[in-house]
Amino acid sequence: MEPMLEVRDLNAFYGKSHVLRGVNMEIMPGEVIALLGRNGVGRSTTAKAIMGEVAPRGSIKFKGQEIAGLESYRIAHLGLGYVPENRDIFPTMTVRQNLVLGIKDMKTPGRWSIEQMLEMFPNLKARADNPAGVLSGGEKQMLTMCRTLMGDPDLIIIDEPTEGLAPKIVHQVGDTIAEIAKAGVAILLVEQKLSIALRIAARVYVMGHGEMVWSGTPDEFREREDVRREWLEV
Amino acid sequence: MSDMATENFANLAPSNAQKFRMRVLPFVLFAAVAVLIPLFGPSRSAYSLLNAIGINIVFALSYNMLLGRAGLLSFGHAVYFGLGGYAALHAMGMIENADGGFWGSVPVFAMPLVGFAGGALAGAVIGWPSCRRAGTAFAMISLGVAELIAAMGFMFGSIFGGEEGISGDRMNGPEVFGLSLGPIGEVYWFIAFWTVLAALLIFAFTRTPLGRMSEATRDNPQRVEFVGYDPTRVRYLVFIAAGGFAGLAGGMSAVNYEIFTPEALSLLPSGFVLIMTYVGGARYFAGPVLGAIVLTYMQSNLSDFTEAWLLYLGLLFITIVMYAPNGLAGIVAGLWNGTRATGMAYLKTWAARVVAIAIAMVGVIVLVEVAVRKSNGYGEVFEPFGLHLTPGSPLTWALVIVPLIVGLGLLRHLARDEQEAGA
Amino acid sequence: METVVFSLLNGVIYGLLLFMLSSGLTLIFSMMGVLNFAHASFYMLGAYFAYTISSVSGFWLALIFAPILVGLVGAATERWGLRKVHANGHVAELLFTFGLAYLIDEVVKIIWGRNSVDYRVPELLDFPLFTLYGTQYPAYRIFILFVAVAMLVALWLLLKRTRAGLIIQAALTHPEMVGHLGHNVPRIFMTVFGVGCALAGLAGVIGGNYLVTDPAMAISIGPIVFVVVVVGGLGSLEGAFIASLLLGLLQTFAVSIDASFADIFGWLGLGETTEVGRITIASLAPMLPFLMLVLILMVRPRGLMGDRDI
Amino acid sequence: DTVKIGFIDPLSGPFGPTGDAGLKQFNFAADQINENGGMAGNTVEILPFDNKVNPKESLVQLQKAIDQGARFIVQGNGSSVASAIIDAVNKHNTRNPGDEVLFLNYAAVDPAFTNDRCSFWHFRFDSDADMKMEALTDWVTKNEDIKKVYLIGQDYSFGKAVAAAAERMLAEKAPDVEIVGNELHPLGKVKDFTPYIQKIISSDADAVITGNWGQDMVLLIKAAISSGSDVPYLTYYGGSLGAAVAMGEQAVGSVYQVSEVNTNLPTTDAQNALIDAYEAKYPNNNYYFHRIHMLMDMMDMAAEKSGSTDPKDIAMALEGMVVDGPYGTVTMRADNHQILQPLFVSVFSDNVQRDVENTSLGWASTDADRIEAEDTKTETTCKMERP
Amino acid sequence: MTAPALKLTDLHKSFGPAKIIQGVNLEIEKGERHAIIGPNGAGKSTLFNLISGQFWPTSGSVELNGQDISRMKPHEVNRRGLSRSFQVSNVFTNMTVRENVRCGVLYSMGHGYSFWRNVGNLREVQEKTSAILEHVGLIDKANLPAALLPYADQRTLEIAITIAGGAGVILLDEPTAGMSHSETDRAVALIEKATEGKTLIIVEHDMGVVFGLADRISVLVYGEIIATGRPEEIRGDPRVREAYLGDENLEGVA
Ligand SMILES: Nc1ncnc2c1ncn2[C@@H]1O[C@H](COP(=O)(O)OP(=O)(O)OP(=O)(O)O)[C@@H](O)[C@H]1O
Ligand SMILES: Nc1ncnc2c1ncn2[C@@H]1O[C@H](COP(=O)(O)OP(=O)(O)OP(=O)(O)O)[C@@H](O)[C@H]1O
Ligand SMILES: CC(C)C[C@H](N)C(=O)O
Ligand SMILES: [Mg+2]
Ligand SMILES: [Mg+2]
Repeated sequence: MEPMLEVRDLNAFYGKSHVLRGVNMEIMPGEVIALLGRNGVGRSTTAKAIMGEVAPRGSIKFKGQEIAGLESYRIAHLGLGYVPENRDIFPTMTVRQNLVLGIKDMKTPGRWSIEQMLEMFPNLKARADNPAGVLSGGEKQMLTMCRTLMGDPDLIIIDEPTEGLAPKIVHQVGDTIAEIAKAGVAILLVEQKLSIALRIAARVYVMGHGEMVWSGTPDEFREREDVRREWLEV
Repeated sequence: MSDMATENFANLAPSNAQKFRMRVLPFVLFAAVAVLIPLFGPSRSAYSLLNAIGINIVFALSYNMLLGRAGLLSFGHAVYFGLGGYAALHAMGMIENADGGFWGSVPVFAMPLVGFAGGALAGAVIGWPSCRRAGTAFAMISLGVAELIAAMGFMFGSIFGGEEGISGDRMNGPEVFGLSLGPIGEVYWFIAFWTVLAALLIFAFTRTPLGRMSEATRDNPQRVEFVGYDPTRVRYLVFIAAGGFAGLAGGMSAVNYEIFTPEALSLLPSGFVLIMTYVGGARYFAGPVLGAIVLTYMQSNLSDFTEAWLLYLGLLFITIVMYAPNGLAGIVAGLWNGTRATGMAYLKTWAARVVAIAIAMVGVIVLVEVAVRKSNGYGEVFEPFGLHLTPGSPLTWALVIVPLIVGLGLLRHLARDEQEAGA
Repeated sequence: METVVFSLLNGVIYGLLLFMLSSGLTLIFSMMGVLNFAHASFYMLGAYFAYTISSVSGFWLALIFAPILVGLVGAATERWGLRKVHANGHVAELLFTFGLAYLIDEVVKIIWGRNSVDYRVPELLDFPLFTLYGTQYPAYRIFILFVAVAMLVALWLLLKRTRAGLIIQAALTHPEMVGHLGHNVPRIFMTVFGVGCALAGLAGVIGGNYLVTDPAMAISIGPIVFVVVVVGGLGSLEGAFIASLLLGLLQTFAVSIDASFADIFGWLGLGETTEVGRITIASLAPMLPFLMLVLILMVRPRGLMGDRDI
Repeated sequence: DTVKIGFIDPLSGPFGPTGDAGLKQFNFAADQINENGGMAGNTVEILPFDNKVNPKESLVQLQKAIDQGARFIVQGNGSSVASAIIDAVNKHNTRNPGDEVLFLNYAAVDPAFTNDRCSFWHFRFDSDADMKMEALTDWVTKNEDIKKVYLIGQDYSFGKAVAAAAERMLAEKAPDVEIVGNELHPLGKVKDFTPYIQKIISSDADAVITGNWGQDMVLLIKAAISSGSDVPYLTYYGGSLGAAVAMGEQAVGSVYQVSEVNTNLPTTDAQNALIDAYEAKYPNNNYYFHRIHMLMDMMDMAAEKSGSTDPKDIAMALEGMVVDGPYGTVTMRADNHQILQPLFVSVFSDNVQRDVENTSLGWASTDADRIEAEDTKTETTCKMERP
Repeated sequence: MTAPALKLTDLHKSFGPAKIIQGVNLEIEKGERHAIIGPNGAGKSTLFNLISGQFWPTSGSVELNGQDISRMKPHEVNRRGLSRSFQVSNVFTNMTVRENVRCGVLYSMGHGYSFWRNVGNLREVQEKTSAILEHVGLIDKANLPAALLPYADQRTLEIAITIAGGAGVILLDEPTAGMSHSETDRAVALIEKATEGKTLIIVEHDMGVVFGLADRISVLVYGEIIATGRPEEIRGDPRVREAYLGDENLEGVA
């Protein structure tokens, strides 16, 4: 089977500092991948480079089409969704308006409708007409994911969804992601918290110093104390 | 990567020699140049230009205390220049009419100090409400205040003199350094003295605790509060100082031109000082000096060569904003660092770029000059190097289009090369 | 009485003209965060384009095409200029438009000369509509009224009722996120800027012959437009509308009031003979807008109707 | 050799057209002198400098003009500017003996310049504001049905001088005439005069007196016409470029102007030829600044008379000079350097030989509207100090 | 008995209709290390803002060493000996590390707004700055522009600036947010060292840090403190588990 996303020799820079140094990875349709690594190894940058927020060098193929260098809205139109690190909800707009903005094209409705979405997440339904700025951290996280789903993506890149969340809410968010995966959407999950990553992912990539240093299934990963010690702990 | 950065900066702590080179030497050179100029026997018009440059250097440096250092974008800095100038002119009036007494013993040479007091006082009054806010709000308040004061200038005749303005005479009172201040050559010494002194003082200001905190306030006002400073107070004090130095420049101008009109308070000169400072490079201390020299020259001499000098000025400004946000000083510094780091190769691409820009400029200049002459309707024809360029002739259009295409094409090519080569 | 009626009428017309100008700026300011210093220059371009077009083919074609042309110039400005500086922040954008204002002024002087051009009210509208207290009221002013109101309604619908409005507003604070959701933000920005400029152009078409079409028209009205936008409140169309009318009325009434400070503050002992006493209310008119600007910024930085500080 | 004359006046902005018209007239006059063998054998060259009607800018330009070798400065637009130039020229001449500069003023008519502030280095070739106001107030006095007069002008020394003269002279000559309004507006900044016209209409004035010029004149008249204000407008500068177009048919018979010339006055053939030549060369302008020709001619004569083009010699020669001009005798007073020339009150009319601004309308006057040069003479407080 | 280092009395804060802080009472003794935990949006950062003068309370009072500071501006509070750090790094990015710390030192050494002295010549200021840099382990990077610091070092610098002024009461808002396990350990060691003898109040989501560092813990939920006590008490408190910790035990962190 063709991979849905295929990254080959991806490089990226911030000014003069070389952050990604030849990243390779692939994701199959419907697959859930976890991307692990220490702080600052370039996981978020990988996500940003794929999404066109950081200028990439190298090849990024999505559904067989080269997307490196495309504007981000074009990438989105091809079916790539992105939930960035900082969530970026539109705080002054209502929850519903936020969801409306997730729709790329009013004429061709996607798999999910706003109403369905709200059914799926009763927390959001209760606050549908509140400004999104007042939501709690966990709810904001749910809203961003729903908003991305409104665009009917085939692959979502989610960056650190549980960062800064209270332990209890971390759990909720994990469930949400699992739910989305069940609907057949492929997911690239950038995560620090192993318990969640290993629970949902089908495969794990470990990143170090701007490149991939290990990949395998969660079970294989649990065996590899050495990988864990070398690349995830200092 | 971070390790590399650390290495690069590890020996950043400036040595004493470096400190001398960076902080003392430029001033010594600056003063030396100022002293040497008269040896070349400048003409009267050269002196008028030099005097105007000196005034503008101080004015722009004072503006940069706000824009570059404190991060305050003001559209009304001429207010302090103007009020300082008016204060000085009124003082000159007192000196003229004094027989003995206090004013009888005040030399006109000291007028910049009166200007400083006037500008600082105005800064203290106006800064009080406006410094409570930074950013766009500050910019808008400064614009409103400038318009307000300029309008008032036309209302209070006894202070501002209405349309006529206020005139004075610099040849009164005691002489200092044996300067009668009559001939323009003597005024030059006066201007040079105050320019160098003010530049030194403004530089010294950047090294004081207040000067440092003003930069900190620009970068992060919130944090400043949590290390015990009141950002409003910091801004306010810097504002007063900047107003004072602007007033000092106004005092210099009062002695040089012996007249001030309410227009001097208005938006136009405020805009001009903004352009001078920005074009020169607000990030660098020497930027405004450079900007003042180049722009004053353009203003007084380029305007003799071409009526469209303001158009060129606008083009220059926009180009700087778009491609060289650190201004002329930034370009010079970049050239210096680039050459030191990568040697001749850098110099070569740089030279290539200059050539490309020059080629493109030919097209722009021909277009503008031919158009200006046509629009004047005096039937004048643009005749550079004996060419006869009328709006209708194909040669004109060739000279517009070909250089533009070649120049811009070359620039594009260079930009692409650079993108491919560099990181 | 008649003074009141006429000041009211004239003030409203002047206010509407200001509104036409500032609505475009409000649009640009609130959606892109760009304080477009060149906005009044686009107004001037509108007037000059209309002058040229109408001298060839009449006013009505100018009314349509001049704003479109100005809009295209604006869009091009955004595409090849503003977009480049965007990364350097709002101050850089502001300075860019500041320089642009200079440039447009000079180009206008070269193309159309340094002095005013004879751009006139169309003959069809050049008649006194009615006479009141012995004064004629030109029909063209009522025409201005209609155009301004039509513009207000159209803009309001555009802003409040469409998803495009939502996208633009979201793109202001989170442009990258909006891009990731599949919206072409640069094109939206370009359109907004173009439309904003076109609105200024429309104001120019209408104001150019009502007032004067000369190279100074931009700089003389530019600052007042800022006052309107700031006083009205950032991004608030209603605010801009109210502020425009307020300013229009204030300035017109001030001119028509025949009193000096001595008359008003006489009880404080201020005499006709002192300089301050001799200042008339009428002579205060030009500075009123700026007084208002400074006061508003100090007292209520978000303006009359705005929802955020500038 | 060339005699360089620095022309310092607005060439852009709201008063640009006025300055530009002056420059054209100077260039034309200079060409004429050069064709006739020059000024005492020297070619005359006009160096134009744009001052934007700003006194300080004017001084910068003055410095430039002097640096470029101009020893004669001409200026007219704005008494504010003239005041600064007089001052600066005086200072320059004391500081640079032997290198003097002479200021020839062709239109700045604040009476102070030939009274308290008179200077040896300044000559005025236009009748001052008082002299012209005498003519206008006479006209008001003659018209029995004018009982209320409205004064409107620009807020600077000249505008104030006009208002003061009008008040003083009306009080003296026609005590029954009431001044129902005395308004000063900012110089060159008003774009819409409708509110002012509104005030004029509601004041029930029977006539309006204004010293407005340039754009301020054009826009004032434009607003008056569109609001239907049809009382007589007594102006100093109704002939400002652009005003005629703004006035149109509706202003016929109700706008008046006091000046040293209108092109429909009976005059010599030579003068008519001159007017034709001028209007042929500049089809968009009219022969308006007759006094510029007088200025250049008198300067030429002074040069011939003294055989020198030194400013001081020319100044000496100009003092008391009497010339037989195409519209009557013209004298340069020696005691205050003020010209005495015949003045005319003309009315805007549709029955003229020479129209203005291609409108088929123009300025006309009758013999009764002529004031002889001698009659314009006023007392002076000048105490001339000669070098 | 001396006054507590910090005393909050019936503190309320509303933003418009939203009541964020609803009656917080808390006393913190001198030298105590106190942690505040609670779900997202509970109002922890808001509480810090109220204490440090960033916001003014709607009602209630804040006392620092017995003095009411609830209506003071941040800089006034700071001068009275209370200093805070930020949840999101908030340093002077254009300045070098040394200059950053120096900004923190200047005021406390009496050089307020002076403009007649060269900072370079202020001996004691330089010495104090170096001492602090040494203390937090940034001395090697002293001349590096702060923007170029790695993330963990930026957080360290954040703490360095906070302690530079020598304040007796230190507020740290999620100092280890975004740090990995080992970085967190180092940060905790640093915090312990740097706040020796001072009063420390810390907001954290990392339970390892909280339970390792704190003498006492308060749990803030919906703007109210539902429990205060020693770490063991809090860990066992069913209400805290319900509102904050959730069913899962302490999270394994990579
Ligand atoms: N905008 C930026 N400018 C300069 N350097 C940056 C920028 N963003 C990130 N970096 C640097 O690039 C490197 C990789 O950053 P990235 O955000 O991809 O890391 P990460 O693996 O996602 O870590 P984290 O756990 O902190 O999210 C880090 O060293 C970081 O300091
Ligand atoms: N200026 C403000 N205006 C309106 N609401 C605000 C404001 N500041 C904070 N809030 C609201 O107050 C609540 C508490 O915010 P706060 O930042 O104190 O939470 P927190 O406990 O620090 O959460 P976290 O753990 O996510 O940092 C949130 O719901 C937030 O939306
Ligand atoms: C050109 C003139 C209209 C100038 C005017 N008379 C003045 O004295 O100011
Ligand atoms: Mg990350
Ligand atoms: Mg918080």
